[in-house]
Amino acid sequence: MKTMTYGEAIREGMSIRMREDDSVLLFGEDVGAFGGCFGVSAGMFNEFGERRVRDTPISEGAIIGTAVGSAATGLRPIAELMFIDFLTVGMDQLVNQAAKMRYMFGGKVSMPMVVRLPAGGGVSAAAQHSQSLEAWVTHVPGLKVVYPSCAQDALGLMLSAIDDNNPVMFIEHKAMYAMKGEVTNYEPIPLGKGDIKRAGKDVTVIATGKMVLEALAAAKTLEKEGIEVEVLDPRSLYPLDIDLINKSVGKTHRVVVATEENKRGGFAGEISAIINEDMFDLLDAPVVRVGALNTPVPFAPVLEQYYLPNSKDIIKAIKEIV
Amino acid sequence: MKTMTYGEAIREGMSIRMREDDSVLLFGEDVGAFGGCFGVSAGMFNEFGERRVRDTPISEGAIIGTAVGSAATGLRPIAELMFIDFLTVGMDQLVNQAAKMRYMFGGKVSMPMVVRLPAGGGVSAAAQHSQSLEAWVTHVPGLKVVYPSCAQDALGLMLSAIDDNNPVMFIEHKAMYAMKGEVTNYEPIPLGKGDIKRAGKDVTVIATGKMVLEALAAAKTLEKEGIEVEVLDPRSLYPLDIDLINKSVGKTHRVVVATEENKRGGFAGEISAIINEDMFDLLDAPVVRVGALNTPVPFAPVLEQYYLPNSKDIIKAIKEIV
Amino acid sequence: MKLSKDVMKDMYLRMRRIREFETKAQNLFAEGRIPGFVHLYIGEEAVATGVCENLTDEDFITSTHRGHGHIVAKGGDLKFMMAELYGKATGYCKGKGGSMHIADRDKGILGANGIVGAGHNIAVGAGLSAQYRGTDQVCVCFFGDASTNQGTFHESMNMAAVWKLPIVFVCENNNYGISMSQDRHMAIKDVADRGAAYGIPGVAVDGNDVLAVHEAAEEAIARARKGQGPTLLECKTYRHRGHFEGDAGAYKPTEEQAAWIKKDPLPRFAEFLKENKIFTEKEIAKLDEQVAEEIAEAIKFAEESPDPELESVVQDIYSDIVEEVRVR
Amino acid sequence: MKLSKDVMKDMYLRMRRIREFETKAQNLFAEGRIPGFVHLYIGEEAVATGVCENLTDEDFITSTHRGHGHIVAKGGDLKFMMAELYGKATGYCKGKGGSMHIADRDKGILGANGIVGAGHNIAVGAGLSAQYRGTDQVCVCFFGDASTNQGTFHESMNMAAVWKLPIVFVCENNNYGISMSQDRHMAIKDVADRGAAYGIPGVAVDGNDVLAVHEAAEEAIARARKGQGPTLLECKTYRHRGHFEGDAGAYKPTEEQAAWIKKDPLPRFAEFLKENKIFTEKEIAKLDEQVAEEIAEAIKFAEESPDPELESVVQDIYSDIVEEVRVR
Ligand SMILES: Cc1ncc(C[n+]2csc(CCOP(=O)(O)OP(=O)(O)O)c2C)c(N)n1
Ligand SMILES: Cc1ncc(C[n+]2csc(CCOP(=O)(O)OP(=O)(O)O)c2C)c(N)n1
Ligand SMILES: [Mg+2]
Ligand SMILES: [Mg+2]
Repeated sequence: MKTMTYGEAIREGMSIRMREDDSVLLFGEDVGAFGGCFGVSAGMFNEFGERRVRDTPISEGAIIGTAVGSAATGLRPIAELMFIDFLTVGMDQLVNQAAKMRYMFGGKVSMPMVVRLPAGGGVSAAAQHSQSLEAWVTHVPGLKVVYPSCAQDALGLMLSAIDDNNPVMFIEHKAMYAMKGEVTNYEPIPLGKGDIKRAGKDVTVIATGKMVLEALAAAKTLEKEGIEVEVLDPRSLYPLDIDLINKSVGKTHRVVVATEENKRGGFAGEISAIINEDMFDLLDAPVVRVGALNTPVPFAPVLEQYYLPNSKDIIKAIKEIV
Repeated sequence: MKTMTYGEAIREGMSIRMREDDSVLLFGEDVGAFGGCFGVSAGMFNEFGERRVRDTPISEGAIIGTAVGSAATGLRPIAELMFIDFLTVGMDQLVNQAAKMRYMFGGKVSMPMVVRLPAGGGVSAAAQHSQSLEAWVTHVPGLKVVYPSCAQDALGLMLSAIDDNNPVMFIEHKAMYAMKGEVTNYEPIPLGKGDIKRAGKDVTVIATGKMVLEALAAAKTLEKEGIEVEVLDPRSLYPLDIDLINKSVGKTHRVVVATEENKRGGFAGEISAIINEDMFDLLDAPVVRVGALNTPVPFAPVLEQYYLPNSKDIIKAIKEIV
Repeated sequence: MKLSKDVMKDMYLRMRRIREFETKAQNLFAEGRIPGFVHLYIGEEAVATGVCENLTDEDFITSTHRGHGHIVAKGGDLKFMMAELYGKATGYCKGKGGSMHIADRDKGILGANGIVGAGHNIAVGAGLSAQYRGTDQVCVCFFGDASTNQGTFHESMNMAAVWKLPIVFVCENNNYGISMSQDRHMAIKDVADRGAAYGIPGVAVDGNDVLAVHEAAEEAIARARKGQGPTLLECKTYRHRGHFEGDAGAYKPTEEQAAWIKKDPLPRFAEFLKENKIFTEKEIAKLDEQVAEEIAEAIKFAEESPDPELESVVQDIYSDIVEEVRVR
Repeated sequence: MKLSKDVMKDMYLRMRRIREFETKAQNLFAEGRIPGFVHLYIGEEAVATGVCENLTDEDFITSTHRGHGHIVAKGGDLKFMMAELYGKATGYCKGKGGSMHIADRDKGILGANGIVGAGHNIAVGAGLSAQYRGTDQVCVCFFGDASTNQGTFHESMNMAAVWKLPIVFVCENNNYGISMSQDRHMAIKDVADRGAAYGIPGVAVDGNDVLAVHEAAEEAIARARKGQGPTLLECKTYRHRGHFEGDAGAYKPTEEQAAWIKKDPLPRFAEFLKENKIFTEKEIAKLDEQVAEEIAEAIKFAEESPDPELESVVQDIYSDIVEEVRVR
């Protein structure tokens, strides 16, 4: 057992595979000697050299395109976008190329690539550096999407993401990089397997990323009031562990979905819709979503804290339905 | 009363405002003398000249950026992307600039711009020219989104879109351009007002774009079996006419949501989630979504027809819940 | 004359194949046998041919919406190509791709592409991959004049230059992006001049002269193989047809068209072969016949092939997940 | 010496204001009084000043993440700027934008911008608007060397050139994009050479010499006003600090730093003013004092201003829709 931060776990996952397999490489803006904007790749340049840990010009389209072209021709690239917000300038290579190439080409090309996407708010980075955009990528057939909420999952999911022969979006919450956690397991965590972070019988909170921590905090508070909250972290947004959700809903009959996205049109809506569609008879109450306000992310700390969903919102939502 | 095609109605809407207001202009790839890839702007170059109907180089980012910069400085631009699929190359200007500028700048700038987005499948244009991407834009605070399903709505919504002081995404279904419809009203249709395209008491089908036609076809078929289908076309996806949905659900207690998007992560999920959250007690059955398969859009006509949702799928969905 | 007779013959065959394939595709589209969008390469055959003659199956190309010519020139199978245009199960993409998405990984063909400018980026990846793996593979990136206004062009040229990647950027300057003539879409005459912005050579050649293209491409490809980095090669040419089938091309002035038809690369090369006594009129006619047969066979193959099975629609998205057939 | 004493004074004041504003911002950030990301303009003052001295309030600028200098030079209000850095209700953006999003529509400031390269595109729109409305307004687009590798740069330069828009593209070449030095992010020495790719003039000047910048900008702006189209103006300069506060800038060689500190534009211009007897040492000290007071006042204003009301968070998204305060 080892204690490491979320950021270190991501680095460790990349490094393990890079030691084993020369076809794995990392590139992005300032990921080299600088160590990445958030220090996630610190030290990797020294270990692997500039051939394999590669700084790029500021050209997100070409960064993702480089991943696409190299994945199609024998490498297993990991591309880092400095912020998920910059997907907006590299979206075409991701959506119209990476995601669709295997299909458009009749299954005859493989696309083993990982795109690292630091997301989320809480650091006063304002509207263009704080977004949660998982709903865009989960909507795109051909992409897989993961979002770890702790160091252990970050490590295991990174291993799986690199091993996968499809484009995997690896979402990282930037406010979690420094959070420590125990890592006991160095095996890949299969994509599509969710995890019960805390068992409970009264209500299921399905939460992703940093909202898992908020959900756990809410559970702790409500425990004192005798409400037993089950916290379910899907970990993979696609493929989604619908079986696990089904099992949990079958037990609690009440669901809150908590994500950091703008509530309108978020991935939380997809989860809610799936539950409604497939598990309607299991429900004793409406599925309630907890998300961020439907505004761009504001700068001022007081506003941003108000904007972001938190454990209090989750508690309020739970109390509405239990 | 006048009969015109969906495409002509869009043109008429643009032309009416361009005749009245010199600050309105249209630009995009081949929208000039060529008349646009689908002929929608045919004749406008002759009427308004190259100053106001302007061909651009192939630079979607700069096209939307030109709309942003000119809207912020006194014009009311209409930008055309040839296909909604090309949003992928112009996404930043839309999402990080157009949508957020008013907010980031404390409300001190106006952004009266329209982006025309030809969408949808059915013409064997394959994976990169057939997508339905409304879920991406409805998820973005700061954007408004409309999607007309007939000539009358296309005209009225275009007038409102141009009049609006916010960025409005004007989604057009490319397979509907040649469809004729009656136009009786030359007034703007307010954004946020849905329309009951057919009244019924047994089930509500909320449908958008071309799926409204499929819903109407389904309603006609089911009429013979004694099932009275209400077809609700929100017309604006944001702002969304939740009151109208509430009224209809309060009457029918059963809902099918039909959109042409990939089902996973589509805007239909948002509608389903809203209904679940706010109208749970009105529901007698799960909200069922009808969408396209979760695959890229295939080329071969047989595959594409199978991929696309249609009236039969709607009928099947309705029969599951009535 | 440094090119062998065999190479000459091979180039003539490739050009002829493209012309014949496209002419037939044109007719088949008009007859309604081919659905969707079809962008023909007629008039530009010398570019793909002159370039690809210098490549092996190990080398890569990225292509465009106007991809048939590149794919034929790079050795794509005519039967699988035609079947794909028809949307048949036997096509290169099992009917899922169509004209704009034909690819053949084994031949290094990284796909036609419906997104203008997307191939630029993909080429950087292929070039990096070749360099990283230490092979002498080269990637040729084909694209049109108007696509060089897309941001992807710029980012890719810059990245390839900085990393000295083994890429040849081949601009097929046919003077138009749909209806936009070059003088309306850029304020310079030679796309080749854009090379200077990245510190790489920019070369402009007569794109209707297959020998000139061959020579310039040979040099650029050799440079790339030697690790000296990318080249921007502009080939001035012309498309005889409209942008896609269905476009009458009213924006192309009649005199301009006539002037370019006179420079048609195919009769021009045939003339050259005859004048230099490399082939007789008769030998050429025989090659033409051979090609006509190949294409006829490809059409027969396509016509007789079955439509894809409906269930196949949900396959080939992921390597390991098959979507539900009917999710509604 | 063609510039009047008044202009000289004004330029000195603007440069001094930027330096003082930034130095104080640096300290306040270190003390934890300013949240978020802060990118300082220290060392580059001559660029914004030399350029903006030629502009009126009617003219537009687009800016970057490193925007304070541009905004001060264009006449932005120091109090509202500082209050915005603090995230206060009285800030330019009511606390919603912060350092990277300050704008002032009335002064033609179309916003700092957190997306590298986004301003390029917006400038095209402002330029088109000026031309379309038949005014003689000009838009100056400020951006860094590394941003010229973004596709937006290319698309915007091309479109502005084709349409002959009244835009001056001002590249602040400080030799770095975060930790990437120019020789690692592009394969050319002068960004100005990129102008040729669009058929427009590319001019490189000493960006630490405010008079040189002023002169080159004057010419480019005059060209733009006369309808002769855009210019690419490269100003070679250096940032004294790290990329953002918190970055120690270990990638900047010590000798390089020392050499540039010697060329610091502010003492250099002060020296010039004294040597040429335009101002005495004392007069300059007085100007410095005046500026120090202005900034102190701005800080006081910011400190004493209230935080934004929580309810304001849902305002200003749309012109006509206010979102629910708590949607959960
Ligand atoms: C991103 C994008 N924008 C626009 C289009 C529509 N489009 C297809 S081909 C074309 C013109 C391309 O011109 P050029 O690059 O010169 O190639 P050519 O057709 O002349 O071979 C356009 C605008 C597209 N497919 N993708
Ligand atoms: C699209 C995008 N990519 C990357 C970043 C992260 N980033 C912010 S500033 C910067 C470097 C910019 O360098 P340059 O353009 O030279 O400006 P400078 O900071 O030197 O003034 C980077 C990579 C960003 N904000 N936006
Ligand atoms: Mg062309
Ligand atoms: Mg710089």
